[in-house]
Amino acid sequence: MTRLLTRRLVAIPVTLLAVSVLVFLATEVLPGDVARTVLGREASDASVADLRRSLGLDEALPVRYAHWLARFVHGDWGTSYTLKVPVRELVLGRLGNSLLLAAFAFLLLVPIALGLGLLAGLHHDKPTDRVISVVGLALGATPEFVTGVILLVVFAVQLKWFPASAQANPGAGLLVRLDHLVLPAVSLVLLCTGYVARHVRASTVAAVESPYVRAAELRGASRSQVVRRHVLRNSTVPATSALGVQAQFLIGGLVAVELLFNYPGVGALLLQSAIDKDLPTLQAAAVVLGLLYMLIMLLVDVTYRLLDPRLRREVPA
Amino acid sequence: MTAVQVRPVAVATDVSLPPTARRRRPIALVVGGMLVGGWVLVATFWPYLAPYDPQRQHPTLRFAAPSGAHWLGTDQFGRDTFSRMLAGARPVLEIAPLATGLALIAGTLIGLLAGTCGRWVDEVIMRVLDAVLVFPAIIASILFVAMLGRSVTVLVIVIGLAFVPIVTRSVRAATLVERQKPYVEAALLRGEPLWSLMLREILPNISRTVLVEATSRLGDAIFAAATLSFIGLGQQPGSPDWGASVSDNRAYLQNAPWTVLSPALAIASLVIGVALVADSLRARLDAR
Amino acid sequence: MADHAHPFTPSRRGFLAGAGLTGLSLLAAACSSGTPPSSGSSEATAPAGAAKRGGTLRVGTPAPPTSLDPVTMYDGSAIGIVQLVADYLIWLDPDFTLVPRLAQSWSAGPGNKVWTFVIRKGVVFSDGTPLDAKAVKASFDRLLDPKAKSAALSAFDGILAAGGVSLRGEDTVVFTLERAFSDFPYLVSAGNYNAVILKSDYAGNFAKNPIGTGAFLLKSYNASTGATLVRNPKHWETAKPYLDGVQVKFYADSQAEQIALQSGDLDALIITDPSVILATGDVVLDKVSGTAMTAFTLRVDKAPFDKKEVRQAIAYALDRPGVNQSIDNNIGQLGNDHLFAPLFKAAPTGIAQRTQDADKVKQLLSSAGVDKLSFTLTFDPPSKSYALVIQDQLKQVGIDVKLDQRSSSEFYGGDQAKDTPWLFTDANLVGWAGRAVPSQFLGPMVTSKGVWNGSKYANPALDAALTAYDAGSSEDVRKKQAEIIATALHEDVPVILSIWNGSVRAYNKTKFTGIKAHPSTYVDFSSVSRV
Amino acid sequence: MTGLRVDGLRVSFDTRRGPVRVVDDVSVEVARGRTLGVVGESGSGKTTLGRALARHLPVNGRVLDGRITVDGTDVLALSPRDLRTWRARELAVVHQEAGATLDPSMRVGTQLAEVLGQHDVARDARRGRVRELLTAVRLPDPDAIARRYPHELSGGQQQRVVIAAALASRPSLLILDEPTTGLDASVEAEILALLEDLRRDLDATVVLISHDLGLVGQICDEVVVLYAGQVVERGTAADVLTSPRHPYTAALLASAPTFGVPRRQRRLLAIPGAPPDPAAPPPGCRFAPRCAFADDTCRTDAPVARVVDGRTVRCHHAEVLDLTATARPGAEAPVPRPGSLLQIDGLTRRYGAHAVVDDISLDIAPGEVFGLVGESGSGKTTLARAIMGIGPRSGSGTLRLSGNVLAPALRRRGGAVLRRMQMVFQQPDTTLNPSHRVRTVLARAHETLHGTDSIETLAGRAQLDDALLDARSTDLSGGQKQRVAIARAFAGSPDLVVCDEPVSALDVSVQAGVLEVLADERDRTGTSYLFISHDLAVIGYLADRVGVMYRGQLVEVGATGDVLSGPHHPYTAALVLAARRRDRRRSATPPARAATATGCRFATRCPHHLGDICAERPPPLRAVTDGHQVRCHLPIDQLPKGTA
Repeated sequence: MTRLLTRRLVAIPVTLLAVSVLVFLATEVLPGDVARTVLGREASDASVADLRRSLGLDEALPVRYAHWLARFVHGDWGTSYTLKVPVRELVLGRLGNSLLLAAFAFLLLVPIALGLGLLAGLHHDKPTDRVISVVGLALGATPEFVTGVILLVVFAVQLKWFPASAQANPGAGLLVRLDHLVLPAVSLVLLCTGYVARHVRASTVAAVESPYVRAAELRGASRSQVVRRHVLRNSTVPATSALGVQAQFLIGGLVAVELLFNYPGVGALLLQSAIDKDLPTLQAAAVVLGLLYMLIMLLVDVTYRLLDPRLRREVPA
Repeated sequence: MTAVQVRPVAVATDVSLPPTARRRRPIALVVGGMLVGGWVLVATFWPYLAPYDPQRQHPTLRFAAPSGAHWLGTDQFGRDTFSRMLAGARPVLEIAPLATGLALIAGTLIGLLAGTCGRWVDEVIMRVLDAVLVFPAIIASILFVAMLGRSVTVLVIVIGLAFVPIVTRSVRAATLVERQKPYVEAALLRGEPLWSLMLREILPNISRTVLVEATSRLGDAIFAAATLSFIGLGQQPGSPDWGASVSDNRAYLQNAPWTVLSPALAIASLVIGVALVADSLRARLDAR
Repeated sequence: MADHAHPFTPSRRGFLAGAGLTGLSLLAAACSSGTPPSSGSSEATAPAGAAKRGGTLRVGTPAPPTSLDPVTMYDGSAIGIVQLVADYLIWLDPDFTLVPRLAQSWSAGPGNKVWTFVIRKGVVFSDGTPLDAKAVKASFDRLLDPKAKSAALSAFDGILAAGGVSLRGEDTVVFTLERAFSDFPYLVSAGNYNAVILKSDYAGNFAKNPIGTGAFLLKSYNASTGATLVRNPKHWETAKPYLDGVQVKFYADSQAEQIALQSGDLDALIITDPSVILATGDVVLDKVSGTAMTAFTLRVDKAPFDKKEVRQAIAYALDRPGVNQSIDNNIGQLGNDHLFAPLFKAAPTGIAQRTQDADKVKQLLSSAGVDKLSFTLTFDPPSKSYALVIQDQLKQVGIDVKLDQRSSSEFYGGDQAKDTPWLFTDANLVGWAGRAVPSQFLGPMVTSKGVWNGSKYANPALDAALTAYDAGSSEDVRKKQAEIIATALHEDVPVILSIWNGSVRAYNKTKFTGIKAHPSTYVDFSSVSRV
Repeated sequence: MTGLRVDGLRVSFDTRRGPVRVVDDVSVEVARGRTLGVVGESGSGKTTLGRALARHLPVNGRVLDGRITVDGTDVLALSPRDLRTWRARELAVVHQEAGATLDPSMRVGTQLAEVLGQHDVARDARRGRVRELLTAVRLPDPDAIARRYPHELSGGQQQRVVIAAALASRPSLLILDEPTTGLDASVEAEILALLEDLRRDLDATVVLISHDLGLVGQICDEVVVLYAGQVVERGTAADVLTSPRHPYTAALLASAPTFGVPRRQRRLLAIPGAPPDPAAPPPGCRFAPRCAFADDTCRTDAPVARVVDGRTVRCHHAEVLDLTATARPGAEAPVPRPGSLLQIDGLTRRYGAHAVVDDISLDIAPGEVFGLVGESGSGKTTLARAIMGIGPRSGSGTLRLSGNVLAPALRRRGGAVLRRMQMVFQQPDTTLNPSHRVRTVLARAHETLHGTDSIETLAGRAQLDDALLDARSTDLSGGQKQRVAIARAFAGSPDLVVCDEPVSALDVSVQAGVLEVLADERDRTGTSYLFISHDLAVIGYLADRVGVMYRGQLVEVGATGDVLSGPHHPYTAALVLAARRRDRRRSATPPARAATATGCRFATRCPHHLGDICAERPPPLRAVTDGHQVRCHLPIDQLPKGTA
């Protein structure tokens, strides 16, 4: 177990370094000029050139990257070229918003997906299973902004049960903020449930038809005893990897929902800073997102190994 | 790729169900097939089906409600929503298969290589894949849009590349299983060249995985194409692309909801159709 | 009066009678209940009598792409927020009349070359320091200093140079110009949006220490979410503002703003895109004609637009009322391919209004020896709707237009002397905010040495006429020069002007009143009050 | 009437090709306390019979008709609730894959406690009862075992836990479905001894299902031989094994190699053809197509089960047939040529720090069959793969082929060297490419190894008729697949073929066929074999010389006859004892000794332990005769000898 941990922990900084280099090169190739974006089209070329010099944009690429990396590692993430605010607060603030939405959606997702998956698995090939599978499949395939739009039409504009924008006024209490997040979270849950439920259903069916369950039946155990003692645990453990994949999507893939519900998340920030070529913000967002993405991947693997005794200790092959 | 995280709708390496003797009733396949078939027909013959020219603007007829003349009303430029919905089928059904094809070919080859060679080749490929998975897809999309301009090719490349890591992972997993088997080792001991091991020995036996990946990624590709145009990285403006239509018209949710609901429901129906077909195919393959 | 606040609290938790509504039936209801927008609702007049004090106005606007810095700001959101906090010497009313603010009075010396301004007494900055001539001089010296990199530098280009501002006593400032410029007061007014008056020691970070003489104080500013403003107790117009404060919320795009307006999340917008925001339910649009426009520029120095007939053909191909209908919700005024908006006093009226004429287009194209005209139109997202209209209208007369949308930073990026797309592509659409005086368009855009001359049009007669127009003091002299310039532009068509955009501001009529549109989308909420 | 009674049982499965009758009119009777052996090859329906007895058929299986009564209870008529109590009280089943019947996510002790719970044993008494059960099945340190998870136990230990579970329910009917298949011979011996004791103190009716006729003969009182779903012969174990009355039973006996009888003495006789397709059984006697004595009556009308000479036989000519003459005379094997084809010295291969193959040196002469025997984990497969240049590369030692050094890694060996060494693998189902036809498999080998003979000749040599060449490799039977694999190996006429357990996954009747092909090829081309197996009878049948491996070391090398008869290494003695299975004395379980790093590796289990010398000092390699060396501290004369 520890060997796996160390190997993966070492891989994270290496990959992040690769990502930051890739982002640096990409922004070099991207069109548009951040100095022009800052000063607007009516500023003279001379002032634009002057600003570019002051931002250090005309230094050689490797030099700029080295400067950025040195400062970044020491916690100085620099100030955003365009918004002139410290990048750290900006990115971490936006990330906080995304995490809140993702966590809220995840908390709704886990019980619903596990419940439906188990239900479908235990009634293998009966009507309940078919309905759950098909509905889960359909919702899982529909883009979140499509379901989002429909939710908006019905619940925000027509019934006015929930606010249309996911962004509460600053300083609002957690409950008010969550109330603003209901619609985006629901559209995310509808999207992710199918995928997780399918995994849980498959492992439930495998458990029900496994030799150890048949042996338990042969020993005279009743169906409910078998389900409670053997099926439950063996079917929910494999769901962790499916939940992990969805968690990664919830963090990084929210751009469409953020745009639709006007929510200042990290996805929208990434899109805007890439378009504006605001390098410090873009670098910070890409690295932070990458780090979070890989940590979740690792967390999923570790929990999977801890929960499943067979993988708990690295049994030599 | 995070942000737009291109989301795997179904993981190919589902725990394959024990082959139950009873066959699944084919409703899902029939319904799915009709949906997909319907849209493919629309995509090919929309010029003859569409009552109006989807680009033709009628300034005096803006936001007309659904009526006899315009079954699904008109949008902000007075263009007929129903014709635009029909015309919108073609770009999606051009991009998704091409992107899936690109992802499949690249993913399968890389997956085979990683699985067959093993050792440092496998390690390097997997590390590169991790980096690609972590690299934000948005930056890649803007990069390609900037370099190649807004077009179908850009979307095909961006979506295709975004799926390569996912396809590679499942192909590599299937290859590793075959690689241990004696028939591959026998070929190795005979001195068969690497490409022959990959293409002649292992590839035919992982075709099930590749086929399942194909159907799952097709659904994802449509999903991703719609999302990319929704956030403004899609094709040139004016294209009747569904994702772009939803994005442009979502302001008129209240007073002209037909302009946004028709493309949205079109996307949903096509993607659901593909998902149903993929699911029944996968079940059939498991049963064999 | 009893506070019978309009019970407009959305019945969020109340279940509808007969709550058996399934999602689908709601969808059906949504489809049929949309009412087509009324084309122009009546002007909301401010209620007579004492306005109600108090209340916080919730305002939506796109997040400014840059920081909040009066000196270098150029986008509508940043300008709007700064105008709530700081003030100008002279304000511009919606019909462009000059309204004295921090300047009590002003007068021009002989030949319109020396201008003296008397500063209003008793005005105090929000941190208590009194306003004096020194602060005014410092504000303008700051704009004229190249290191400040202000956009205002190009507005004063050739008219007022660094060092041209001097003090005379405690409360008088004198501007000595490089050349005669009869419209100079406009250049120090709100018409030149960077020209707000700040303290002499202003060091550049407005978001951190926002000290101004405006109606509100900037309490907090977050680049991602919005800004919170409260009443300025030390405002020199003691009676105003009526509001307790303004809550600014940033929106990703106008579609999100429209949804927020309809669902009651917002009370008003700073910038309103007429092609997206519609007047429905409680949302009304206050309209005013303006001088904002989108210049459809054609490069005259290379094919296919080097021939005048080809340019005229395109001008005749456009259905201008149709353009007005599709992208300006019918509130704009028809343009006649010259830069004198109807709102400008000096606008000539003698030139026949150009209308769509398919035969003339064919005849012009054949005389230019062009049988099938096709070209690429480059633009950035704000001009997307106009590009689509042009493409469709030109297609009706057989002209094929290929659209090439670029991101704004790409469209305006690059070197302005060599390759920036907005000045060097064959055909492009460039949106311009409303200007107070025609010279602000004519000088930079169509004079041979114009700094933003995308069409590369060079006509010495026009250059001379403009100089004369600027220097001219009597109305008939300026009218004659304007006539020459307009006829030349109308004939040569380097820049096609189909409509002059009306300016619109959307607000929710049930909660606040006194919200006015402004030709340059400027913001003055000091006279806004609760209904 | 106590015990088990089955009358006219018919079971069929719904498959895509319609209902298939897998068990067809089986009638059997066993008194309580006696053991019934059910013998049959794969596809004979023996497992289905076992599941039918427990009324636990798979979801698509149905009992058409027949009755099953256990101690008077008609099992098939029980209501679901009564069925559950009957299973809890009266039934116990031990499957082949014991480990799989234990819940992977629960500790072993908790699972046993759950079974006890089924029998209303008070919660606090369960922990003590669990310890008793684990001791009863002779598991050392029961408390430690109870805390472990199933995957942390060895195959043998898992099997014992499942038996403990069976013990706990004190059943009246105990069904054992291939309980020891896949276990090493020595572990199998211990499990069988344990089952023997279990049977006595439970006084239950036991049904043992197996493919191994020898095992059934040794353990069971009565035997039933199943073929294609029908009982072809039923009687006491002694009668059926010594004087079979049905041709199929005789053929089974003739095809199984007996310990110590080399090919020179008696050549095995394979049963031609393959079992019939259960969906379309042939008319008349189902064994007719493969029976040497079949005549027209056999092929037209189905025989009825008749009592002949104290046995029930389903054969028209049971009384008349003389089945003893089926054994074939021996065949003289060519003498290995002098010199060394393959020379291995000081070969070591490691997985991480663990040396799986530890300093092995041996020589294989041209034309010689060198047998390599050892239990699972002894490193014999790693040695084989090391010779071929695949598998782990960390380790030392040199390989020489006809004198010149062989590169340890396959990649660095030239094409010519590859052609001279080929390999045959254990699992028939994965040894051929499932998506290729037989012809393509042979053609590819022919092309890459620059073979000279035509595809047809290659196939013919492996007793494959031409019609099979165009069949898909997946449609072949196990035996046919192995024969194609052999033909493939010989495509480039190699000098050495490494066979890694080539026949251990095959039914006995098919095994003989494959061994014959290997022997014929050796006789024709003079190719040398490195023949790896865990089955001493097979090794004894074919090998000229044999090496015995224990935990990575060669503990004994010598001519096959000398090694098997003795004097031989104590470990070889234990293997021989297990292989002969006749010795009923329970081998005294040696005191558990801690393994030491330096001393003899067999010290922990060796009955002839000499104290510190064995524990501390590594045993020298001593010569019993010039060709026969033993790595043991015991003086030569005290080395154990094989019993007569």
